[in-house]
Amino acid sequence: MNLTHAILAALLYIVAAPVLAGLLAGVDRIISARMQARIGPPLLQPFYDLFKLFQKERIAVNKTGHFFLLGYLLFTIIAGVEFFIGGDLLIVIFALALGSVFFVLGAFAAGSPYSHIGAERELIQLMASEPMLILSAMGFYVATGSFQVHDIWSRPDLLIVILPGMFAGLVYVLTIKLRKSPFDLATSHHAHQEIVKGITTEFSGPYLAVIELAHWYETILLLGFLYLFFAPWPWLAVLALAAVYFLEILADNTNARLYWQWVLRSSWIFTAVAGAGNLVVLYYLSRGGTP
Amino acid sequence: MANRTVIPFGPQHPVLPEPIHLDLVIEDEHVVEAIPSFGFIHRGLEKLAEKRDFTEFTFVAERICGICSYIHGMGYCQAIESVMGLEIPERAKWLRTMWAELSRMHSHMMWLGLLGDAFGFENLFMAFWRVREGLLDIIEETSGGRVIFGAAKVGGIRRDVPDDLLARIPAQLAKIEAEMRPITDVFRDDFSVRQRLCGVGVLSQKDAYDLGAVGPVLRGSGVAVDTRLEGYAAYDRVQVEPIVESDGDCWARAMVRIREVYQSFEILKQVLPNVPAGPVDMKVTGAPNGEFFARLEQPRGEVIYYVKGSGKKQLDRFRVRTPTFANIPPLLKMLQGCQLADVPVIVLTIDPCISCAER
Amino acid sequence: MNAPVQRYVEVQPDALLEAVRAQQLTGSRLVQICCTKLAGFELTYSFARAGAFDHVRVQIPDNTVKVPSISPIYSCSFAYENEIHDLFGLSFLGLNIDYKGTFYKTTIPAPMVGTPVCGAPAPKDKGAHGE
Amino acid sequence: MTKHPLKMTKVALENLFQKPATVPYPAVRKPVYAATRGRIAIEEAKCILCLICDKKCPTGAIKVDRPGKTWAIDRLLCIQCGYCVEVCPKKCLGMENLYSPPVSAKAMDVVNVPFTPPPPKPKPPPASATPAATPAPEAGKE
Repeated sequence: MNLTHAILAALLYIVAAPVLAGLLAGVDRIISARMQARIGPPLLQPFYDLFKLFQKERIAVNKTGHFFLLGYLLFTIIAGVEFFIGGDLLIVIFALALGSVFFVLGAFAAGSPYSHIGAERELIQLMASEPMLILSAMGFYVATGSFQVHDIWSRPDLLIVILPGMFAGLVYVLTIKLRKSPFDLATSHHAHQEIVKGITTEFSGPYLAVIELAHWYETILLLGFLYLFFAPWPWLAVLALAAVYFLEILADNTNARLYWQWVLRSSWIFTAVAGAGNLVVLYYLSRGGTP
Repeated sequence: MANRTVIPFGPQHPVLPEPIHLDLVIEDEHVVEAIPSFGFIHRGLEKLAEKRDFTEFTFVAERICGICSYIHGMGYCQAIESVMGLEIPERAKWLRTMWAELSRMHSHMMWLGLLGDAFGFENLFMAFWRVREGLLDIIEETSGGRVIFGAAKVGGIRRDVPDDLLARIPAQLAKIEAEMRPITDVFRDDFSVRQRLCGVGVLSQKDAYDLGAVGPVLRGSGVAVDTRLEGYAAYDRVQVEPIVESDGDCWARAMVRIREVYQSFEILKQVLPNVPAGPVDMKVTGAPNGEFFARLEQPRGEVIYYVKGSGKKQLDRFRVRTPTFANIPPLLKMLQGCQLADVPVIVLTIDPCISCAER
Repeated sequence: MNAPVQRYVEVQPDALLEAVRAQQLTGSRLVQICCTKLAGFELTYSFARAGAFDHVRVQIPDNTVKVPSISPIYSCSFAYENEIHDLFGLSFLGLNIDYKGTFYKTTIPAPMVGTPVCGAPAPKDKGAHGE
Repeated sequence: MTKHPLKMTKVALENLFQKPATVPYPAVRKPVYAATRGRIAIEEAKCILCLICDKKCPTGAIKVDRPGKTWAIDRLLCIQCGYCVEVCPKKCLGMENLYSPPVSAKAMDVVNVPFTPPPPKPKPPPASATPAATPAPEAGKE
């Protein structure tokens, strides 16, 4: 990928990701509402919410927290850009993790106990989801011999066939990353938790919008991750992603929030069984395959 | 060593939409002690009784609480009637029973939804509230109000319900019952729900009794006390069995309420066809002179109305002991040793109505 | 009606704990404590068990007299006793959890004593003006 | 009593393919019932300014001005109990089953009453006439 292409891809991601994710959030809210037998908001409601948040008064409990939030947004965008220009998968994962750490630090910066509890919950969620993300990078490497996203998506064979466990594992932690029940410990998009969610307690108007925006960038990046499994067949990929997202919404609407212990334990077990298991099988297959 | 922190819980923070403040002493995510504070919205309603005409005070009594409103009004009237020795008409007694049960059902349904919300199950919350709408429609059609019935009156009831309407209600109730089955099954069977409720906030049978718990909290811990058995209104002529669960945890309390809703359907099946014809109120002359403690079963538990009059239009003393008030000491017991994430759920399982606890 | 007959047992303040303990021995639970301002204060402790609903009643001449707390017998009585302390200004001896007047944070101390606070004239015959 | 961990999934999927239970308020409104307590209305032609509703209103929402010949109600204070309707001797008050429209400021709804009280004492209305007949000045209730 040459430089012009890279810059174009980066710009496209920066501009299109929030639009796409916002629309997705709108669809999410309508489907959620229908599952709850409600009419639900209009499709563009997430955008209305975002613009409204940007217009709200800035009340700062602690300015440092805001700095960290910008870090969250910035590093999430960097992770996304790195991914969509076909860069190094490891850098993507680390930048994404760094972004989340900034978010946690932002919440820790305020003195409120709620904010601290929320930040601790978010850290636990990071601990639960990060191993699977790193493992998936290893899976891609073993399968394709490269950490470069560009190399991975330009391969002609369908990676889902050899990495089904990785895919399942990623879908599992996607529930954590998308903040869906039963794994919505630190924050969620449920009507009641909109105000109550711990980690964002001490942030106001525009900063909440920044968090939402960063979350949107993150969502598109994670869906991009899943896209890699189906890269040669774009239509199948779109269908699979839609199915995955629908399952996430369904899970959100049919589960209670579980304890953090449960989230951590189950996601690690799932990572170990599906992710690491897949890796081991793949490793032996590739060893056995090469003469 | 374990790190102790104090987490302030409520009332400004909307974790729990009730004006109670709990200082939670936390040791590694476990609650060691909970210290409540009240008095954020104390309204002095008991004092207000000393300046209102005793018949007019019915309106105030009905507004002690927004959810168990009807039984508050009815209990107040019952206390006054007992002091004055009034025997109200039969039709009024049966209609009171009907409304009391409708009120219990809608309160329990609301609570079940709120409990779902407390553990982050948004869909369950919406589902119960949706089904509850059907009950509110019946209430509105019969009494004119959706949550504040406005139907209580010293000496009977304020409005009659036409017989053709009474004949239509059973079909509506049957529809609601059918809609309810699948979602109450969720409470009973769903994996994630059971994870959050079973074994959480256990209150032993002895503690429940000794600490003066009432209503579903007491029955959830295996004590069969139900004030409806005392047979006020028309309860002496319908079949009422106390609903008892033995586990004493949050799940048991939820089960008690679910089964009570179904029990209310059964009670209404006995009540509706048996409402006798006749007048619904009687003329009340004079003023109460004497005292009486009336006990009724509210959705939240046993409630006490004390009325003392000395032959004047204004009462000397009116007191109501709401079930939430009696359930506070057991709540503090339940909270000890629970996880932080369980606090909203446990607080909710006493069905707190702090506003009505602070008359 | 199959409601039990309500019995009132009038006791002296120093015999209160004894009467309450007698109730506990019968296996009753504490239903409520009610304070009424008459010439003095009338405290009614209600107890219920299957088929019985009893009231133990004491007269407290004025709020300088300390009332023995029944919280050693019924530990849940702290809620009622703190309430009575905050609304009527009575003090209790030996309270297990004493809020020291912060249970209800009212603007007027002991608002339930004396004339109605809302502005309407009180019934004339009540000689109960705020202490 | 079988354990079925996915009960809610069935409910959610059923809901997804059914008509929503909610209505797009305020474009569509729920039907009201004949008994619904909505708002107090007055037939001013029948009113005799007897002040009973003013005296009996539990929240003091109704203010009747005899010399000024007006009947007024504070819609935000009114609790829709319908007590005034019950006590009105001329049955000129009624409970409409429509709700009061939303307002952005507190205001009294004032109605001019055409009734002219006869110069001597007006004929006392039947029920609890004594307090109403005495032309009490605006009782400062609260």
